[in-house]
Amino acid sequence: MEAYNVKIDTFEGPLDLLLHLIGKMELDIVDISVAEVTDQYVAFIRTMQKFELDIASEYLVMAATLLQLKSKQLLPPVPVEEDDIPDFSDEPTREGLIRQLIEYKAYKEAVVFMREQEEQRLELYSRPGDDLSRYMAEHVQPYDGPLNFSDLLHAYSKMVERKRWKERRKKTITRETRSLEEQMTRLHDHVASKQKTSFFAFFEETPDVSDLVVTFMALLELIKLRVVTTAQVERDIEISFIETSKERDEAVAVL
Amino acid sequence: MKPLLSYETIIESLLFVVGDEGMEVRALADTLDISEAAAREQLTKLEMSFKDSGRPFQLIESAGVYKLVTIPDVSPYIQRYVGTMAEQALSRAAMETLVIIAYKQPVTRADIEEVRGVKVERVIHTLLSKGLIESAGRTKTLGRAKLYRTTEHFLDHFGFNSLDELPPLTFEDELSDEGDLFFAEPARHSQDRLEKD
Amino acid sequence: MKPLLSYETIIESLLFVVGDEGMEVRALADTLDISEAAAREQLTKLEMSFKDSGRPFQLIESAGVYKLVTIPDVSPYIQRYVGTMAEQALSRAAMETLVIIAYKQPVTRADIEEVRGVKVERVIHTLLSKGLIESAGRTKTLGRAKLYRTTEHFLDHFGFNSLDELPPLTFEDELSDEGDLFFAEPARHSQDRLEKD
Repeated sequence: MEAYNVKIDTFEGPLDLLLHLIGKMELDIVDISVAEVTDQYVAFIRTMQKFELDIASEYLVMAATLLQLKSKQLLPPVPVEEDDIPDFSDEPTREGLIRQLIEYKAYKEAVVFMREQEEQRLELYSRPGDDLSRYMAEHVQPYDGPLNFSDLLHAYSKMVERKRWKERRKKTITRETRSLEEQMTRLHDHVASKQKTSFFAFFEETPDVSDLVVTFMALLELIKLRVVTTAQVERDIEISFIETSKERDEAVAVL
Repeated sequence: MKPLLSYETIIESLLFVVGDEGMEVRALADTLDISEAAAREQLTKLEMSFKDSGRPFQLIESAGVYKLVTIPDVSPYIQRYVGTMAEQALSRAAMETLVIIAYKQPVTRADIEEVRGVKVERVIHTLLSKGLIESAGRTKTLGRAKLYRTTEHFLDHFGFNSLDELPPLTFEDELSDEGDLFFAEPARHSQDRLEKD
Repeated sequence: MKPLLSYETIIESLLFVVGDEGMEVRALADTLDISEAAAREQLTKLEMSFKDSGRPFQLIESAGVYKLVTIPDVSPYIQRYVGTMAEQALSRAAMETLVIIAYKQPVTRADIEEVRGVKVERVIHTLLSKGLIESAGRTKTLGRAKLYRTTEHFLDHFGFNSLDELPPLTFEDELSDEGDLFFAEPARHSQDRLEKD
């Protein structure tokens, strides 16, 4: 049996999996051989079980259905009296399955289109509207506007999204402390343009601890490279540029 | 004395303050005390002036509501500023379910499950929570199942103006409806036998 | 990234997107990969260009956070717009607050503020005046804060027979997130109890 390296959660259900298998066998949906498809499907499920993956019951139901279809195909019809035939309209048939696959496939293709639409729309950003209640006159009368409950839920879900943005942005910003290399470049340029400056004058805003550490390390590197010399001045460090020092790129390249 | 403000300036500021809630042409017309046609004309003029002056905005219309949004060119910077936006995109399960609802509406949960072959209860709740679908009464038949349909936010999420913009579904070679020629009766018992193999 | 966009254009679009929350100079500098001094300079340039081109915006700064807001000249029009909308729409703030009250009731103002992250006093006033919420006594705990719940009129307006009919709120990634989604299940037990009493 073929080694499958696709996980079951790659699929959106048994029909999706079936379509995948049919595609791999290079079959037309309308020409599928139930026996072959069933073998492939069951083999896939067994492999997944071997990997101890949880398989949703829907996949197992489909396996049973396929096995039932396959066995029907293998066995000759059993002759029965007309009156004994119960209503089998709910029983699975090959045609029923094919019809289901064709319909599902049509929707899957629509999903591709809709995803493109979604992506394009997500590129366009609006802004949360301002709180306009300060412009509102005082009313005391029962609300009778056109809002649906879905409007409320939508507003709420936007709010949740916004909060998550905010959280994420905070995380992104704190994570992006400057690298030593970047800070060496900045400090080099800063001192080169000023000729003489001080450590704390380099910062435009109160630095946080990681800024301080990285900048101080950058300073030590530049001293080591004889780009700058320093002197202690009260609680600050005076930094002087050495005229004959290395170019910026050269200095950073030693790292 | 106050300088005179052009319609364009006023409209831009209104679109700005309403943000993603958007603005109906009607409300704009009422505010400016002009006809809806004139309001539309002003909106078009504003849109043109964004283009001409290279400003990073454009207007989009969805279900008669106008919104001011940024142009795609600046989205890399916005994403860089706010971090990845992947979360806003719908999950595959939500997307499949939503697309089926969009095409088949009004539709019951059972209808959707039949097409997708999986349970969709949870996904439906997600879509309801996001305001992308809403309930649309119940079927008249026995069981009186709940029906669902898409909302205006659905249109906006995909940048559609109306449902008419959904492209038709394409079905692979329609099956002839001749029914089941192969089997007079399903052989139920055989399944047990196979499973013992 | 397209290099053709000017800093000014990018900054304008970023200020637009962040809305009321504003933007820190530092975050802006990081996004554009320029120094904070350069970022400030660009902000000043943008501000000047608003003035020069007669556009209805201005920048305000507070504690290193910049916000884009409309100039006072346009506020009569905003007022007029809100006037035409007053009968029809609720503000975004009102909608969010109403959802929180609907699902979490009875609830205090502090509870709502915790979820929304902003003050809601004014919005509560609006909702009270529109008959969508009502007061529901006070908490038994220290402080005896006022409690709010939705009204019969709320149910009528949105076509519900009882609070049990509110769709459950679920968000796909609620488990992975911080606890802002307190309601996988609406808290309506207290209501049930009241009704049985």
